[in-house]
Amino acid sequence: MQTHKAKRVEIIIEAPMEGRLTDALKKAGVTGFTILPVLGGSGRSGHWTREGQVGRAGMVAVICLIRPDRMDALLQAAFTVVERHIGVVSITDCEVLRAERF
Amino acid sequence: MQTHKAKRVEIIIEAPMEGRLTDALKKAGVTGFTILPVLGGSGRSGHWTREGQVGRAGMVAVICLIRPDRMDALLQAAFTVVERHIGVVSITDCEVLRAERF
Amino acid sequence: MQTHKAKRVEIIIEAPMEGRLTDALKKAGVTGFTILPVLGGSGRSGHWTREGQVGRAGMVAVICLIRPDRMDALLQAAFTVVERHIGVVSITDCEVLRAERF
Amino acid sequence: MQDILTLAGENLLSPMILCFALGLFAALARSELTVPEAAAKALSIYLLFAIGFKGGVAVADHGVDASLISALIGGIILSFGLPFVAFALLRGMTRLSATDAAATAAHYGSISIVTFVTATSVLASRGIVAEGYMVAVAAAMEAPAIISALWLVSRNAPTGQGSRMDAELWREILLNGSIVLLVGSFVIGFITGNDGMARIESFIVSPFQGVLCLFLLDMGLVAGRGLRGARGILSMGAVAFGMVMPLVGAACGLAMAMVLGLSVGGVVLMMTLAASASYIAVPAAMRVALPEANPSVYLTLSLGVTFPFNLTLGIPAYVAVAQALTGA
Amino acid sequence: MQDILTLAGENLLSPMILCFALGLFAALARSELTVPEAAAKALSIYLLFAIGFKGGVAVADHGVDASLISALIGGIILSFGLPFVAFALLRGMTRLSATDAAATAAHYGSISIVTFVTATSVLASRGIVAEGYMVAVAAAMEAPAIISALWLVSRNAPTGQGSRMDAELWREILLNGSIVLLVGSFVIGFITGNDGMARIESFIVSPFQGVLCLFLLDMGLVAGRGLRGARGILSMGAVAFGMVMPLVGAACGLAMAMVLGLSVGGVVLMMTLAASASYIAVPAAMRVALPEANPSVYLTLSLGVTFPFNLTLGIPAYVAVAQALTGA
Amino acid sequence: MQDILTLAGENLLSPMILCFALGLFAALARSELTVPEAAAKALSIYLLFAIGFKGGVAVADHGVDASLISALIGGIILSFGLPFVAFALLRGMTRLSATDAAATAAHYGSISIVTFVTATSVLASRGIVAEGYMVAVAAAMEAPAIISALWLVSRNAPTGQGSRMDAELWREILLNGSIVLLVGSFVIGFITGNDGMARIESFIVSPFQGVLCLFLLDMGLVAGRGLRGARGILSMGAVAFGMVMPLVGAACGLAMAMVLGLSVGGVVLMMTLAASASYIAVPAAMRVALPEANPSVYLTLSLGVTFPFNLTLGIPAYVAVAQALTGA
Ligand SMILES: Nc1ncnc2c1ncn2[C@@H]1O[C@H](COP(=O)(O)O)[C@@H](O)[C@H]1O
Ligand SMILES: Nc1ncnc2c1ncn2[C@@H]1O[C@H](COP(=O)(O)O)[C@@H](O)[C@H]1O
Ligand SMILES: Nc1ncnc2c1ncn2[C@@H]1O[C@H](COP(=O)(O)O)[C@@H](O)[C@H]1O
Ligand code: NA
Ligand code: NA
Ligand code: NA
Repeated sequence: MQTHKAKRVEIIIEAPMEGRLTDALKKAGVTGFTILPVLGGSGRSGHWTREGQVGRAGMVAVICLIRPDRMDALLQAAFTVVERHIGVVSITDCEVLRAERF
Repeated sequence: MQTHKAKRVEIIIEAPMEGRLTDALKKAGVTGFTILPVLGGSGRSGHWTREGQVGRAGMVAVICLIRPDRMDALLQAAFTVVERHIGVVSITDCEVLRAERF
Repeated sequence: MQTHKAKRVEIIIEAPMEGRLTDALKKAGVTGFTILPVLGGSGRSGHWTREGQVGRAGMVAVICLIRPDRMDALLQAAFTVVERHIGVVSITDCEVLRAERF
Repeated sequence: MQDILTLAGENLLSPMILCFALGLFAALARSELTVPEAAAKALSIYLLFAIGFKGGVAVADHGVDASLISALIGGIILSFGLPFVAFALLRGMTRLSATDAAATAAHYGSISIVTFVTATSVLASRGIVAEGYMVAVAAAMEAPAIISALWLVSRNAPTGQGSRMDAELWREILLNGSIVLLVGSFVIGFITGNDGMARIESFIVSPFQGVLCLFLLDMGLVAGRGLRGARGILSMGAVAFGMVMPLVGAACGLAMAMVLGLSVGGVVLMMTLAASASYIAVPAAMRVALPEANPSVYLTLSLGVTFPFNLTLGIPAYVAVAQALTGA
Repeated sequence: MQDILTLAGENLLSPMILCFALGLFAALARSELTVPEAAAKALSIYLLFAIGFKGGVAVADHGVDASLISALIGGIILSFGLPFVAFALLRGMTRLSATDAAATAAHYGSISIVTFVTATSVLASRGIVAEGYMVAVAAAMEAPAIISALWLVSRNAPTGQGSRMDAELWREILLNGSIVLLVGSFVIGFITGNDGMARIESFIVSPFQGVLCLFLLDMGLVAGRGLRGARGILSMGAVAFGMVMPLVGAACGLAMAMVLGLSVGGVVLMMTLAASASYIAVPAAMRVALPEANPSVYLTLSLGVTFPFNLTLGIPAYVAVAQALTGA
Repeated sequence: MQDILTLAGENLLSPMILCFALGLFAALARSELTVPEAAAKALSIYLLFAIGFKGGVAVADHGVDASLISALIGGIILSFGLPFVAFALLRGMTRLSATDAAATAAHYGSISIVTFVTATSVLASRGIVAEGYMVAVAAAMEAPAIISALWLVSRNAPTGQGSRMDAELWREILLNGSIVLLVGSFVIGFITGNDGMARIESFIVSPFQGVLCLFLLDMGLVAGRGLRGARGILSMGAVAFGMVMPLVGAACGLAMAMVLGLSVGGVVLMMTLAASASYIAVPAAMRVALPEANPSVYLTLSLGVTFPFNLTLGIPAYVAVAQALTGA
């Protein structure tokens, strides 16, 4: 089948920042994203699990498939939001079906 | 450690289509897959979150690791199911341990 | 933006083994990981969904971004834990922001 | 008239409706207040179980007779027929495509069990008794409308947008969670009767209205979030349809109830069923069978317009009309 | 005999068992009806807390004496011993490997708290009182069986399949959620006694049977889905084991209860504990300790065969036998 | 004195506090016992709804007067003022950075609704009545402290660590779930009054204390897990602050309550509000506004030290002091 080159960006970020991140992504021209729940994790700021939390705490994973040429705008936008926050950003090469969607 | 080339296919699809997709994957000879929950997302058909839903609405992410030579059968099968539906398909090169499993 | 080469390791493993796996990862020098919930899946040992389970059953996905040179230690550690268990391990090349974190 | 207004006022100021309004307000004001999905689903399981069980016990108490069967048939006829009315109205009042109009019409032939539950609780609070088997009628009305809608599509939609109906989907529709739970608990209530009721009464009767409050709070949140997300999706004509159609449906339900000779309570419930629109079973079926139909249209209409309309104005009106007509 | 049949009939037609049957039916018919995982877990927390608390209050009420200690010891002996019986039967009746047989045997030495809860509610509905400390006996019987099973593996399994037991796993087993909650709420009930009961009675006593109904609905769904997924996994011999073993276990439990001199209610509960098989704590432990053992085998047997067997036929039989033997 | 000890003993041995202790124990012993997140959130929705509704009904019952307004203003003044006291104490007693100290101070100006709910249930169990509008005061005290903390940061923190405050965040804070639910159900209770109460009483009154037990079990688990994760994060000075600050806060609350002329019950609740520290609304706001502040510090202090302190020792002390001073 016909596939098209794209990038898969995965941003793991604190839940209270989710809305701000997706707003920034939309402003940067991102056409779509998907949000996955996160159960727990570990990093420089220590270990956490959803079970040790109350309220809107915890993290989420935002996955974003984009055309390679839009990457820089996206990373710039994401970075502005996550800069002062805990969390990680990773980028993978991928192929997508139905390129007209991106 | 010894690793083996494989493909990682990630299909984000409407929850009511999950069973039909996994049935099609099995028919296409896929030996395994994993289903992750999705909290929300955005695309051409707008923004949604699980909180604005009732019933079996929403989307899921189906992840499928396969041997590269089985890719085309899988994509063909997946495409038939998702064709008329909202959702996205992405493919990444990867390596796997224990190749005998795929 | 400045990005850095890294590896993204995704381990899908039985929930009761989660703590043992993350302990092993920490011992192998992994600085961080993220745990995602899994709704269901299929493999050589059959099909399962969270709905057909009671208690602490089911699986989780552990995602680990690492510097390429730490890969082998990680895989070794992971393999020791998952060896006799059902589950899969995949490795993808990726880029990360803020390399000082890994 | 005086009466209708008093009744509507009383209804509007009940804790249930105010909870719904609170949810609506919170969502429209973009508060992050949410009822977790699992909790909302648990509440709905409780409500379905309680309402089904009570209906079964009531039938066991009064005995089964032919009127149960005829009410079931009457409900099924309504469910089959109303989509045609809705489709005609939609094509007249809006510019929706044939596919969107048919998908929406399916929702209005089917029913909203929460609207039904709210109506039973309004009846209970005014001491009006209804036929216990109306719960079974509700279950019977869930699915037939889908057939009519698919037939409408096959006649009116452009080629290539035909419906994707298969045996698997029929199984899914007929065995969807709420039908199975409603019918199942109805049967359990019928089998165990008053003995069974005595054992679980303090679980399913006394806290019922309070649980309904929290559930309607969540429904308000969901409806409000749907409305916010759908701004600009519904034309004025579509919104008008969302308030006219329940009245048309209620009128059909009234006629059917008179033919069947139901009690005042039964008339109210039949009107409510006919007036209400599905937003769980039918949307899921439509996503599979008619993927080209726009879910925002039918979900917003059903959940954002018709559901609040019935809850606030519809039900008191149906009660008043039923009381006036049956002289009760 | 007449009595046993009446009793079984009554039990089978209680709302609880019918809810279980409804869940089983829905799952086997592939309905998508589900109780959300979080809701099911919340229900089980409620049940464990309520049963533990009530047990503690009962003990506070009647005072502690030596019989509590001897019952605990009796329960632990059963839990240690039953896996050997189960292992022997399995090796005789099925072709399961030594590892699979040992893992399964561990489940039958341990207990199912839901079966226990259902038995207490059957006793309550017939006005039979039981020793409050049987809740503590249930908790004490959860873990010992695991040791016996691991010993069986070390003796019988091929090398390389040895168990992976470590201190960490022991901690997990001994402090697993249901043991901690059961023992903890037992202690709380014991400390606060009737005063505490007065404060939370309307939460843990009156709605109890209704909550149990919804919980058993979910258990039916889970058991049914397990059965569907495991088609072809169990041989006829294994299925037979799943119904013979509870009877053997109940007989051992009966003998132990007679030695301990328990009341009728206590005899029934001891028989039920011995007859029931774990499907939460032990499977999780087996996945870690004996990863080579096939979970489908032990889960399907315990949850799909023995659990429904005890719920429907077993418990009424144990009640009848206990009443006959103690002449009550 | 005798009295305080008896009271504290009684309180410590209530099912609620013992449930909290059980949760704490289970978490510290690393048991995997957990209350699912969705269930815990559902319980908190129930508690907020019930407490708000009851407050509204009480106000409807006694009529609104100027004292409501003055109590609201008094609460807001406390919420604005206490962060300055907390900040000064923290800078004196610990080596926390200005940013960490300010973020922590915000928590102590704001309130913990669960502590408040526990205090109302202690009052109820001793038959002490309090002003119904104290619920509204609780809601009003959630947010002002955040402003004070941000002002403290802007004055004391190094450049580059300024707060990220924007209109969006203000909306989030003022419309956070618990404020909307508390105020909303207060208004609903006020509008529907005793009629509304009669309809949902058996849902929100009788099971209340039992639900609170399970909720506190979960709070114990969460607090315990937080404590385990934060070992080594809090200095001795910080821990001391976590127990001194509630006493200082309670003293301020007492003074304010005397000025306002509240009843004994009202005095206790005002002391409790001032003594308690937020661990839901404020942490979420701080993550957005002051990302550089270390969440382990303020969460552990508020949830791991001050919350248990108030629950076990604080509330009985506040009751005793209020009774002594008002001579009731
Ligand atoms: N190397 C990593 N791989 C995957 N996830 C990570 C990694 N480092 C951090 N994370 C995630 O990001 C969160 C915050 O990390 P940190 O900012 O390092 O405390 C952690 O709780 C993890 O969920
Ligand atoms: N570019 C994208 N990256 C990641 N997920 C996407 C993307 N586009 C769409 N999605 C997901 O697919 C769903 C449907 O997309 P669409 O068909 O464009 O409306 C969205 O709600 C997202 O969850
Ligand atoms: N090829 C695959 N792709 C993705 N996930 C898989 C694959 N094979 C197995 N899994 C996951 O691993 C679990 C256990 O697999 P197995 O050990 O093959 O029974 C399955 O239930 C899936 O969740
Ligand atoms: Na209808
Ligand atoms: Na047993
Ligand atoms: Na305070």
